[in-house]
Amino acid sequence: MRRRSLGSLGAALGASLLPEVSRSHTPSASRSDGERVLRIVSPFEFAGPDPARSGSVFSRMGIGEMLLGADPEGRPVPMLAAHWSVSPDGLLWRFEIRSGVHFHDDSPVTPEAAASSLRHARAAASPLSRVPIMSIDAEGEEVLVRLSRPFAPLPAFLANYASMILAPSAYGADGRVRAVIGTGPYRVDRFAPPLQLDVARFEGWWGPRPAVGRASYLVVGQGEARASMAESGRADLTMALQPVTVARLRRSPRVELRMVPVPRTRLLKLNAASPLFSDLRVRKALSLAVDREGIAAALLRNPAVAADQLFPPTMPEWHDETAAAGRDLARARELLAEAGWRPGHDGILINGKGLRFRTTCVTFITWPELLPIATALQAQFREIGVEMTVSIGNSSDIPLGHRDGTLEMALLARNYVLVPDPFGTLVQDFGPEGGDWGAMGWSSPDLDGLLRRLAEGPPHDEQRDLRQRSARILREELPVIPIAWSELGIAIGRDLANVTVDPFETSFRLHEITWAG
Amino acid sequence: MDTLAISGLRIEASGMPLVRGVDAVAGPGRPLTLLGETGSGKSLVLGAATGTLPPRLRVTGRVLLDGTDILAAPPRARRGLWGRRLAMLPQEPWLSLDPTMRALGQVAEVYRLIRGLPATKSEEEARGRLAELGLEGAAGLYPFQMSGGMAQRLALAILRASEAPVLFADEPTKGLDADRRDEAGARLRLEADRGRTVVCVTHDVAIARALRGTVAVMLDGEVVEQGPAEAVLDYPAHEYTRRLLDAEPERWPSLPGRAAPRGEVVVSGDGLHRAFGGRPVLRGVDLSVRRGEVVAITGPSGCGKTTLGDLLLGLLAPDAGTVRRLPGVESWRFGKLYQDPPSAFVPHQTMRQALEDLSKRHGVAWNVVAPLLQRLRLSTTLLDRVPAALSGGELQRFALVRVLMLDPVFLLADEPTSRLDPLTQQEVLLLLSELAGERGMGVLIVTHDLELASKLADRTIHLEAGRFASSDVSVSRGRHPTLAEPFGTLTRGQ
Amino acid sequence: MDRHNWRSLLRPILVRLLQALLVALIVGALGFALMAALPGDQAFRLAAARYGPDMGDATAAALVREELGLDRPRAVQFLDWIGQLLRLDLGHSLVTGEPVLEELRGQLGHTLSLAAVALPLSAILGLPLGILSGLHPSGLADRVTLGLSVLLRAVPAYALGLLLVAVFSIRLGWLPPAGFEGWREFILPGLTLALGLAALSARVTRDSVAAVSTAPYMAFARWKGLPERAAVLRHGLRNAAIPVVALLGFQLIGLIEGLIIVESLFSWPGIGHALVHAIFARDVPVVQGAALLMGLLFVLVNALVDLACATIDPRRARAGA
Amino acid sequence: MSGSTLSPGKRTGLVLLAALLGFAVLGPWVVDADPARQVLAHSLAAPGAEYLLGTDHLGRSMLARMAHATRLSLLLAAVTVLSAAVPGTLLGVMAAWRGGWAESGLVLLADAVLALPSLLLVLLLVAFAPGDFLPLYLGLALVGWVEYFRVSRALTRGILAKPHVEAARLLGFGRGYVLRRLILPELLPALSTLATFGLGGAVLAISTLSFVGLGIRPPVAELGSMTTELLPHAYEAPLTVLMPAALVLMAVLGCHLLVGRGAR
Repeated sequence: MRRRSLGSLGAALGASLLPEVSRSHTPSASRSDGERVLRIVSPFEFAGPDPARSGSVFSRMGIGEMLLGADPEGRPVPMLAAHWSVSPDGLLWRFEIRSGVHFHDDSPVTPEAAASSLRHARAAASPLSRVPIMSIDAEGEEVLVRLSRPFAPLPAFLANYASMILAPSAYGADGRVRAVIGTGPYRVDRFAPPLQLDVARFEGWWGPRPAVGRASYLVVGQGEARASMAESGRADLTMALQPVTVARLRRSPRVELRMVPVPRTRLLKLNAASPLFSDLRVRKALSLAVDREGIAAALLRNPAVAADQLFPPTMPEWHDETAAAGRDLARARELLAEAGWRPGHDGILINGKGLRFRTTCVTFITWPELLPIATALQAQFREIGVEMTVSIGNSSDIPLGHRDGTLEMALLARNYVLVPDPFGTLVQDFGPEGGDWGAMGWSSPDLDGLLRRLAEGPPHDEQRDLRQRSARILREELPVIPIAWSELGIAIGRDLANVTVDPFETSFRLHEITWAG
Repeated sequence: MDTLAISGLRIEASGMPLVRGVDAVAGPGRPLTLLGETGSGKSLVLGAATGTLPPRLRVTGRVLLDGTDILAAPPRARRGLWGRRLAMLPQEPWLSLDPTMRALGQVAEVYRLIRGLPATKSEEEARGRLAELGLEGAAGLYPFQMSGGMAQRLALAILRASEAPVLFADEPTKGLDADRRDEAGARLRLEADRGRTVVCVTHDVAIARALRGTVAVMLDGEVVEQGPAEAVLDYPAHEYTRRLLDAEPERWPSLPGRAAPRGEVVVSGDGLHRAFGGRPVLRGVDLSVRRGEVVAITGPSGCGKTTLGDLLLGLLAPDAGTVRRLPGVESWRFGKLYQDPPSAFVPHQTMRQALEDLSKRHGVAWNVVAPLLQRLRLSTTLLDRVPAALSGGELQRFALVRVLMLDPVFLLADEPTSRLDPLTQQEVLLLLSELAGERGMGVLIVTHDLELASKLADRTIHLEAGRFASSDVSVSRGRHPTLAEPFGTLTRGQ
Repeated sequence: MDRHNWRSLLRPILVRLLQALLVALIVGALGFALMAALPGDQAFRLAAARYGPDMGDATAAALVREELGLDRPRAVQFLDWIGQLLRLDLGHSLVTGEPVLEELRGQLGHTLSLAAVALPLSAILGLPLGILSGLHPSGLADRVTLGLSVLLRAVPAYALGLLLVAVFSIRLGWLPPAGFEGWREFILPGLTLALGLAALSARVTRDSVAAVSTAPYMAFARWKGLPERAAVLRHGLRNAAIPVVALLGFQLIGLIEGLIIVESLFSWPGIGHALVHAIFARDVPVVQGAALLMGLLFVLVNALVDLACATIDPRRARAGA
Repeated sequence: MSGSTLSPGKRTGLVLLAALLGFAVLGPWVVDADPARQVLAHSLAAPGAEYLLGTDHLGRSMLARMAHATRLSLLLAAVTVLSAAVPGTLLGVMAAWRGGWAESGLVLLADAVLALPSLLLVLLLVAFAPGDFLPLYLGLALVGWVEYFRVSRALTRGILAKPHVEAARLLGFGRGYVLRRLILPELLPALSTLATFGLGGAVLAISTLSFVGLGIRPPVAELGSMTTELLPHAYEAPLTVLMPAALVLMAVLGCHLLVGRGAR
């Protein structure tokens, strides 16, 4: 063993001195087998083969599939499970596995294999681990999921990428995932984390044969470089275009641009337990002080993404139609005065106890727009006498600060459809104890009641009403202050046809795409 | 017929004449020596003759090589003569040899590239040349592995390979130990005897003597005296030539009878041993120096003379044996003079700063300094110069001033004049000897030059391989020449 | 004599070995400092790096903490690492779970292949210009080269890279601005690295050539009667090469520094890119492994440069004796 | 060397640096505008009557920001250079003087620091307090001292081997005198060359760090962070990126020209 590791260091050094001449394909050319490669460029890196970590990429590239999918409204649709049912008490779910489905290693998809994958997912840091599951078993042609209490949104959690079903051979003896052996229309051809992934059509897929035979996923971090890849025709599908590059790409004859609203909301997380933010009037004042239109127009290049509430109009069930109040500094100052905050000699607010309104806002650079937004907020809050320092950190500083109570304010972007039903995120973020990425020091028994009822799986009309009422509570109580919604900017090469965009970002839908002409 | 004839040579730099009306000739077996001190213009004449002067200098007159005026020739044509008609033995040959090429290759390439011989033949010839000069064992050595004398012989071997009839030599003794100087002169003479036309530029009378042929003595850009070596060197007509010749140690008049040294012993060493890196340098040496006594140590390079001096000063610790110094005397009253005067001074410090710092450090009043400067004939205007703006002689005298300020009891002079022109050397050494008597300090002078040692010292100690070889007592007699003569005017800043 | 020769050969090797050991120790200590002193919680950082911001919450952090045993005393973790290192095992990446050695192997290959493009490119760009300016100091070529190299050294590497992308990918559309598969992809990152290095090597070459061409041994070579060409080829080049080769060792520092920036800029999956990510993620084994490998690589190349210098310059070879 | 003997290159360098220094010292006072004031509606305005040099993406006056940024960048660079040069030089002199184990140890340490990517060291230090000045220049100093150490050690060794040092000791001067009058003055030219290069290098290094995402926290204006902050807008408003980049270039170019003949 020891000798082996010694040798392997030598081998590693030796091998790397002679850089591997890989089975490389030049980006514009087709491969030796004549099959044209569809080139996808995206900013999102991926790590190892574990779906809990990198599953989003495997799912988007059509490598792995889950038991269920979601329709554009977020409702569950069959995928590897052809049918499903739930017992009247809501505690036992049965998923019937589609017959005749094979993994990429040609082994059949059995209920036991699916159950095993789900058990792995449950043990990992995945949305499924937050579901009150007692056991996952295989029985006949079905996977049985037993819950400790009713949990109606379970199908949405099973549609999350971390709940991907992989072949038994994908797992090593230690339970780690060794390879991505899924069931999707494409299988892994070349796995080169963190930046490149090539896939080839899986001829044994259960659906109709896809038109595109090969595709590659290339990570390009720089927004400008991504845009120029699209513009110069070096990418067929370019994801997550930055707002500043969109205008330029619109003029390009090579690509068609699509802006798809996605339920990722940039928001300010506040510590409502701190003496600064415990007063609702203060939170309202801060919200009134934000120039959302200005930020949306200047930094995000679309005034329509100014967010007066958490969910955009594209999610009508969660969107509150009542008109929003715009920026109103006078009203904000009034509210602050009512809450006991008066400007001091330097313009910074002071309250009766001599406390100055100084706070620190934590943000991070994973999303490039957050820092300019924070800088804009800093200046806007300064106008009502709030001094805010911007601290640029790592995204993990936010959950950490939440847990140890040191966090005062954070600017972040939250994806509300990590599982296709926003309920899954809301219940994590705005529960009685708050949530790492949601409320802090704030809870609402009313909202708790609404969410509990939603978990029980009420009839649809009631569901809609519960959702509306939840949205209204969040809008009025402002445990977090929404700033702007998001759009997914995609550049599509003109020689692609039948490209559709999944607002939940679970799939690029490669299997539907055809070459034009 | 003369191979090389210089006539009416004049060199100007922006209207200022540097060399005026030089005429000289040389031919096979009739070498020409241009003898002069630093700044006399002798090197400029050499530059003109070889066509290597910088273009900003204006050259007029004629330099005929085999009847052709090479001053008038275009640079390309002049360059074509190199290695074919003209050869140059450079100053300090160890700097002029390719440091990255073995000796044999440097000789062989002349045969191979200039004379077009095949490779094996070239090597064979090259080995022959090396053997002629006693370098048969050095074919595989790199220049940095050779001594100065070997390097010079290698350079000569290369020049012999080219067989150019005219050989120039620029200060062939510069940087060589004294015991190698005579060898250098003899070798040049040998070249002349082999039928070459040798032109040598030097300040060393001994070379001129060894080379014979014609000697032209230069002073301030002019030839003040010219003629056959025997005539000029034995019956000098010009005052300057005489002084130059008198400055040779063997021609020095004996020193004034100093009172026999009766003072106490200021420093002594008993059974001194010292090794460097496992190699013993001193192996049991005893020595003592009394007040007012001048002791000389001589011996070949590497015999341990310098090490002995450093041991006595406490700059090194002996491996065995003891050094005793006069008790109750502060360490700084044991002084040292260095071989290379500029390096013994802080480069960016003026003399005034250096002396002021010293007077402050030891509380020596400045009015002690002024008479010292006068005694050593140093003008106060020199005080505001940095070392680079002073001549070697001036610096060595300043070095004496700063030692004397501290009322020394002992002075170690480590080859104090080997880098000085002859007249300056004489001046400095005579001063040193006088001061030893006046001040009652013991002087230990380290030198290569036996003649100099016997003239200057009360006692001379010969070291050989770290041991005493012999010791003799000089008999002082006669009168010391008066030093009222303004020698200082003959040395100039460089 | 023989004994001395052995010593002179052994000494530089020993010094380099000692240096390598020290590098390893410092890397270890840095990794330890990273674990012990940096603000933030390693488990949270790792969770964020593994699962992304959306899933990287306290629950995930707790899982990570349990899985990796981050609760153990730091001294124990440090000693563990040293122990592993002694067995030449660099451990597993805390983010991907893959063996660090496996990960670095691929990355090092990418880095070295980029370096293999950049170094010759910088030589092609820098050396002729340097030689040309050195042969005619203060001439037109010298002044233009000086201006260019000062300008290039005044531009940060990332700005240079972006400028190249702007011109060659976006304006002209000739070269891809990202990717790492075909030969075209090598050009821009390679050029970005090479230009910075060439600016330096052109100056060093120039100074060296200028110094050598006025050296007494060049004058003597001409005096021997060697034609200028032969003098330069036989005596000039080798001597002028000595400082240039010695510089190569130092260039490597620049190369490695530049690699980190260039790899980040061009999304090049090399070791510099991995290092930056690992630092942000607090992936200590990868930071330690990458830094160790880069450090050892540096020591190795320096040793090779020493060897090359000794081959060219006999004085260096015998200096130890 | 008196001013009149400066070469044209050095003179240009001096003029560039003087202009930059003037802008840094007087600029913020003359411009008298708040570099943090935003008018989002005027985002990326072109240069004109209202904003002499236009605005950045948040509608802040470029002129005011550049004036403040120049001041901060030069100050930071100077502090960085000083905190690298002083310990580096002292250690170098000490190593050369003491010799033995102290010297070998320091040399090994310096070599090891050289062998590590300096960005790694800086990144680590900066990670302690992102956005603060202190770790930024401490980190750069931690890397930078090696250069001063190596140069001053090599030069000091040379100086100490010279007879004039021995002469001074024999004349009864102490270590303090030797250090003050013999060593430091001779190190000065080389050190000032290094420091001038270092000044340019520090400006570059700080701007590189902002590129990697470890700049200075908003709304502080610093030349490097301004460049990287505005980089995404290079196509819409190239001037906004080019202007601060040109100031960085001026600083580095000025230093290099002042020092003279390029590389060493």
